[in-house]
Amino acid sequence: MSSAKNQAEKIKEISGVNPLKCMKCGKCSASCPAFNEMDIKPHQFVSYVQNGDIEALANSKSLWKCLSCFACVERCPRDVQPGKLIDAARQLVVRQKGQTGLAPEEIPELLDPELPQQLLVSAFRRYRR
Amino acid sequence: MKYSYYPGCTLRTKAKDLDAYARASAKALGFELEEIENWQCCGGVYPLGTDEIATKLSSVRALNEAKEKGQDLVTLCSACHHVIKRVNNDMKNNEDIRTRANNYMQLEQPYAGETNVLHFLEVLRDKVGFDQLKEKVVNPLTGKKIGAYYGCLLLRPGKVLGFDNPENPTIIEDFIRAIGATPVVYPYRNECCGGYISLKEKEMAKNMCDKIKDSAAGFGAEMLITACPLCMYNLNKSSETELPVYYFTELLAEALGVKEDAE
Amino acid sequence: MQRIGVFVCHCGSNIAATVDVKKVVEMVQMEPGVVHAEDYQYMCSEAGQAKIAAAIHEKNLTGIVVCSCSPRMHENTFRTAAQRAGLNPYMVEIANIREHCSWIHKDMEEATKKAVILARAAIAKVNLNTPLQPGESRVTKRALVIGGGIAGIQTALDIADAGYEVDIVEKTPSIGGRMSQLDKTFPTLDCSACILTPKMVEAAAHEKIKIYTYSEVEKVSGFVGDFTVDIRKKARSVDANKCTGCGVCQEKCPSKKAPSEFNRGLNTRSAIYTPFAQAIPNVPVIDRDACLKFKTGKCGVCEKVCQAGAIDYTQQDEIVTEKYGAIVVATGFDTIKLDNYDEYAYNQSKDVITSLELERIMNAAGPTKGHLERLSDGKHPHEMVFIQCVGSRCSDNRGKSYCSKICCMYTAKHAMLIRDKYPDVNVTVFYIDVRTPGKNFDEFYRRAVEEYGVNYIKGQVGKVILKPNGKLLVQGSDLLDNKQILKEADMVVLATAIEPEPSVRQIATMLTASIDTNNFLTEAHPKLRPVESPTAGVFLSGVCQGPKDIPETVAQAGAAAVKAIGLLAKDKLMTNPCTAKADELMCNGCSTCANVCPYGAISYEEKEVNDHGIRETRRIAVVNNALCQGCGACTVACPSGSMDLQGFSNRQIIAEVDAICR
Amino acid sequence: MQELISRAKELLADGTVARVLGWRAGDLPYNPEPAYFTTAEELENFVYNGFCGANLSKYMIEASKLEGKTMVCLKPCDTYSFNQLIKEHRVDREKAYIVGVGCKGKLDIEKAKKLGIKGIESVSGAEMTNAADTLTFQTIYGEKSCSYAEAMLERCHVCKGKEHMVYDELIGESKDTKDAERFAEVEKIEAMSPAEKFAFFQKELSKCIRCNACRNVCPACSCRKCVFDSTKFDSAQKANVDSFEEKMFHVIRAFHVAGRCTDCGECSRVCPQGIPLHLFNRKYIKDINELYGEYQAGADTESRGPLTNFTFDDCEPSIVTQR
Amino acid sequence: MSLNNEEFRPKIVAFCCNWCSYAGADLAGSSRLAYPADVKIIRVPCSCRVNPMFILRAFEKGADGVILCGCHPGDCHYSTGNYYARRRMTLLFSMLDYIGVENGRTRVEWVSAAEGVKFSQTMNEFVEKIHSLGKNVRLGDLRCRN
Repeated sequence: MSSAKNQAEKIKEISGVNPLKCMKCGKCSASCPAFNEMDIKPHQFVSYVQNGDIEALANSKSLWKCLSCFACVERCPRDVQPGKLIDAARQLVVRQKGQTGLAPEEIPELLDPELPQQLLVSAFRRYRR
Repeated sequence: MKYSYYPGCTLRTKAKDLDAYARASAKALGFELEEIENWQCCGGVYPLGTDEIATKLSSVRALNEAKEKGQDLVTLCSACHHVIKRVNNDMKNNEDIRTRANNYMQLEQPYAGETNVLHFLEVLRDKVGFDQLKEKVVNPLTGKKIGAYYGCLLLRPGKVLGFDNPENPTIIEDFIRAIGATPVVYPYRNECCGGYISLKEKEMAKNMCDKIKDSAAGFGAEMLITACPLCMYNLNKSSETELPVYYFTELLAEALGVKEDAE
Repeated sequence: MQRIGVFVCHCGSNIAATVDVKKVVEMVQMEPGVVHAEDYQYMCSEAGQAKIAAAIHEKNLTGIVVCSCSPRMHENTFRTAAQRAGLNPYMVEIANIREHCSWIHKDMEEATKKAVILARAAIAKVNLNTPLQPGESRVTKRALVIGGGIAGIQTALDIADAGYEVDIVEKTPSIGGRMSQLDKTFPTLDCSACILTPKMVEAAAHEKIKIYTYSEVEKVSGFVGDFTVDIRKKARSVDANKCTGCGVCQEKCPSKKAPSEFNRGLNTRSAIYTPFAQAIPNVPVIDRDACLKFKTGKCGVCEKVCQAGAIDYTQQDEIVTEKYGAIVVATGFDTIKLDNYDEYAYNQSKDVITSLELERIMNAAGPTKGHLERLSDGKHPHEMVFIQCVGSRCSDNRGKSYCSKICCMYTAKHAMLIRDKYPDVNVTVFYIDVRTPGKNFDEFYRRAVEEYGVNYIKGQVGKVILKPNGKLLVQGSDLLDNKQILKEADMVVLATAIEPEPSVRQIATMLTASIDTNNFLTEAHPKLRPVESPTAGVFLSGVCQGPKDIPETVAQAGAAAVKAIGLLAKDKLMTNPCTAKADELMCNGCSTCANVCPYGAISYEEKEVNDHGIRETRRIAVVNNALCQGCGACTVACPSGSMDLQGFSNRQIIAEVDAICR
Repeated sequence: MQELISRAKELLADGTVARVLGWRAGDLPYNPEPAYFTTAEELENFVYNGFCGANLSKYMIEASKLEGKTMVCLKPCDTYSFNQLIKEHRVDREKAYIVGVGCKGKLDIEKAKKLGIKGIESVSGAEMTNAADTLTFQTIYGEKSCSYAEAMLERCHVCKGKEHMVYDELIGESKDTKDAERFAEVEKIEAMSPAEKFAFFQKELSKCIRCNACRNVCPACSCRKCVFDSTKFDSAQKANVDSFEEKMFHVIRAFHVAGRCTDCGECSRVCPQGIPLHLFNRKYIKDINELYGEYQAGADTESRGPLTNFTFDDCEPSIVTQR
Repeated sequence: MSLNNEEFRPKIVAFCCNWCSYAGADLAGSSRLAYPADVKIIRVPCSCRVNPMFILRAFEKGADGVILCGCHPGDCHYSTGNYYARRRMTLLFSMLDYIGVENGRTRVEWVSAAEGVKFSQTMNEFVEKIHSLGKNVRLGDLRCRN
């Protein structure tokens, strides 16, 4: 099995999502509030995993734009839940050492005094291992 | 009536108000929030990966403590609520996660999702009852037009959280009515505020919050209320639209006439 | 000892590709009783049947095992073949080595082994088979059609034209069904009422057809050829014999606030009402929940104004009991409730409507007199958005997993009609796939695009957002352009999934007709017996069996009628000889069996028996073969094992168990 | 006892009954046996005491076929069996003159023997008139004694009550002797691990010699021909080929009487190997009570038995794995 | 895949009612929904035709698992048959559990004529369960294996 295929399998395993259930209706992309910021769109995530094109996915900006708002999860008529795939791809990246969407040195300049703990905690969970 | 209570990190720091008003209101309504001991941060976001256990354990600890006390577990922050309810759901329905978490925790009695997780709003709706609440109101906020801002975490995924209709919720509107004010229904009330993305993507968060506030104001809201410190932060910080945002507990305390007690 | 012949079918490659049929033939020859075994390409073919007949004659066979497809498919074929060759048909058993073996296994060795075991079980059973003789039962020459929509009307007309009595039971006050609510029909755009009302009139006038409207089936007993049905005629509060249908009562009725069912609740009707102008019968009913007379005791206006003296507030529900030989279910459909789809804002905005509601709006007799207008403010819309697949093709438990089949076509119809009548209205359709199989269907859809300029966008809608100015913002995908679209609209029309009329579940239970997880009635065979229910004597017409458009419904209605006629044309039916039978020497007369018999087929007789020299009078169970349907409940309830089921006897089943576990 | 005998004589004399079904003394002081009496002389041998455990209702199946009425002596628990037989049309109520006899618990000589009382020559304290709580045995080793309750049959410790369900007249006082939980033994087994359960029943049932005493005595096992003797199930009585058959026999026997068994305990009483066969029946009774509502077979003659009845929302068989 | 003699291949008897479950099995077949060949189906008119004797007989003769499939409650072709079957099997299974037979070896499942997928899934699950329980030692123990 090629490593891309392995990674695709890993994504399916982490997410618990079966991309074959997708009927390509686009409701996820129609629901996504971050759609315009994404280079790979939510409905395309499914195809990328199906096709095993994990490299492109891992390098996609979209990983760091997804808000985990679960709108796509809620509305997906086929229970594919693209949000879970995106998160799994993000996991795949952050679990590799040194790969992260947020470097510690970036943080101080992002902080502001009113910023709630919750924001930092969440961002850390999302961006880093 | 006593409930186990999980405040969460932000309610200890930036969102002390949310917590203080809730406690004061609870007292006025005749129930008690008993903070569980040694709670740990829930992590802020629910770990979607089915293979992750470590990140779910803090929730399991809190859940198990409530179980041992035989109490329902009440949360206030939307994020904590989301995380803990979903972990609880996993412990109930996902055999793999349950086994692995229990193996790790080595509890006397394995935990299998027995605890009932309630958001403070659910306590008001399902335990106290909005009719009862209405009777206890001493300062009805008559004439105030308030938009409920739900955000995402309280509602979705609807099948797991079972909090309210995820696309057309009514719980906060009913709450607003109970405290004597007028709810303003607007379509963006369950759209995302940007969440943690505001740390790095200010512009994105701004766009989203503008949409929310513009929509609410357009339908005549004079203020918004929320249950989430992060939503509060984003709505206040990221948008330029003038529309005050309050924690729902603040208005509750005010209506019950216990706002001073909390301060 | 039986002389058994085993016939192994290749079924082309369906069996032979996975099961080594030669090996099966070789193995079964070692089984006790087997004196002949052969294989053939297609056992069910004439040549195959001839081989069976030849072997019966040549080898003097007393029993037959055919290893082939499911007995539900060809058991009858082979039984008939055996009978023609002089063998009792009940000496034939089938080993199902296709559906239960070759089609589900890949490994040849494994499948072959299993096929041999299944054959052995059948052989073991045949060894214990005894010739059975079917009895006879009579056929009541009258049919019942449940549902008075186009399916029920067509079925009734066809049966009646063949000369048989038919009763239609319709639960609403008029026949006509969903079709009467439609404005135009695809792909010819003829007016629905114009083609339906003549049929309604014809049915009402037909001397062989009796119509029970405002009535429901309450109880069904009996079996094929001899059903007994209780029909509840709900109290109309109007004497149908006196009423002249002048309509004055409806005009004068002071209570006009009840939502009109016919107009999908978009406007109101009076408490005394006929659902629509062409209603048949043209006799109003009083909605007792809305009527002031019934609610407060005061009023009585209708009684005063009725010249014919037809109003009768004291009328009671009436139960009519009738006998029928055949029953056709034609209960139709409804659109699903949209409570699970609030992202489309159906419950939040009056300007978001279902397609069926649009039919009413477009109809001259509808709530807007046929003018296209927003229900919120009565304004003429300029931008209309249609959303396809709302609740259809959803496997997430919110909606229906199936395709509702008719929506692509009616949406094209709506789009076309609107563009034709109101060229100033822009029409956008969000679709996932456009499905138009059918004669002139795709051409119809293309006309909508090419001639009428309807804007089709491939992509589902995520949310319909209300704007403070009363407009709607449709947030959808354009998958071909890889864009998220925000489309402002004045009205949004949802192509809402259809589901079987919910009351069909009760009806199916009464008829013991099987029903699938979506509440569609199951057909006896999905391809070969599509209009018959697996329950003998029960036939299926229209959408109760699966989504269909009007031409398909009418075709199926005719087919169901033919099947019913075929049954009614018989004077006698052969009954299933696989009935229960008590061994009188073993029977305790304890009544346990009678307690569990669903058909009341068991009675008791004081009978003199000779039990190994002891003569005494005993209470003995006696099975009425005409009533017994052969379920076998009594056989297990019987503590002594006296009660046994012919064709599925204890020893036969045990022989099968032994053969499988060997 | 004397009252019973004189009443029996009266009934015979005035022609009310043609015969009397009761007990007569056996060859040992503690084994009276069921017997018919047709004359006053024969009735001199009639006995009724604490050892008259036998349930006479089953004899009424045959007695119902005889000419004239039979006076039958039924203890309170026997009347449940009689009712059940009426329900199943196996006995004719019109052919029976039921004398409900008093009962203060019946005795199990094996229990006395287990207490070390052997070589018994005579017993006192078992008479119905004797109010004593003590049984005194004259044995070849001298006088021995034990309390009445100590020597009582298992079934009497879970007595269903002192009321007769059906009778024409009552003679003698009855006592409710219940001092144990009816389902305690069943619960004990239910609490065992599968391996322990298996070992328990394996050990008990391996004692079975297929003498059919349990079947012969059981008032519910009254089939004209037992399935285990018929060819209908290919299970005709033959020498025990394997130990599976015992288990099958007892499980199926219990299943066949499930919902009909009154829990009279005769099966255990007569088992020469001392197998606690009532544990099978009582398990079914316990399940029926828990899953389908309390049901006592023989409490009436009309109600539907639990296995010829159902409700739409009965539990699914998977409940077995969930309990 | 070739058959390995070492491999445990359970013997499984499935009683299926003619109207729903047998048709469901047919549908599983025509939909090519695979399940292990260890399952052998016996057709009965109704789930209420299945005598506990048949089930014990199967175990006696070496079956490792017995499953009974019928119409869903309420949908019985004979109206009430499966209700009786449900009570009978509940009591029988409880008894088998009581005498120490692993309760996973018996199962009842309601499968309609339209539920080919469920039929196949059920059989896959059941075979897997029997695999996890292994050879029917306990009931096997009851048999004489001189």
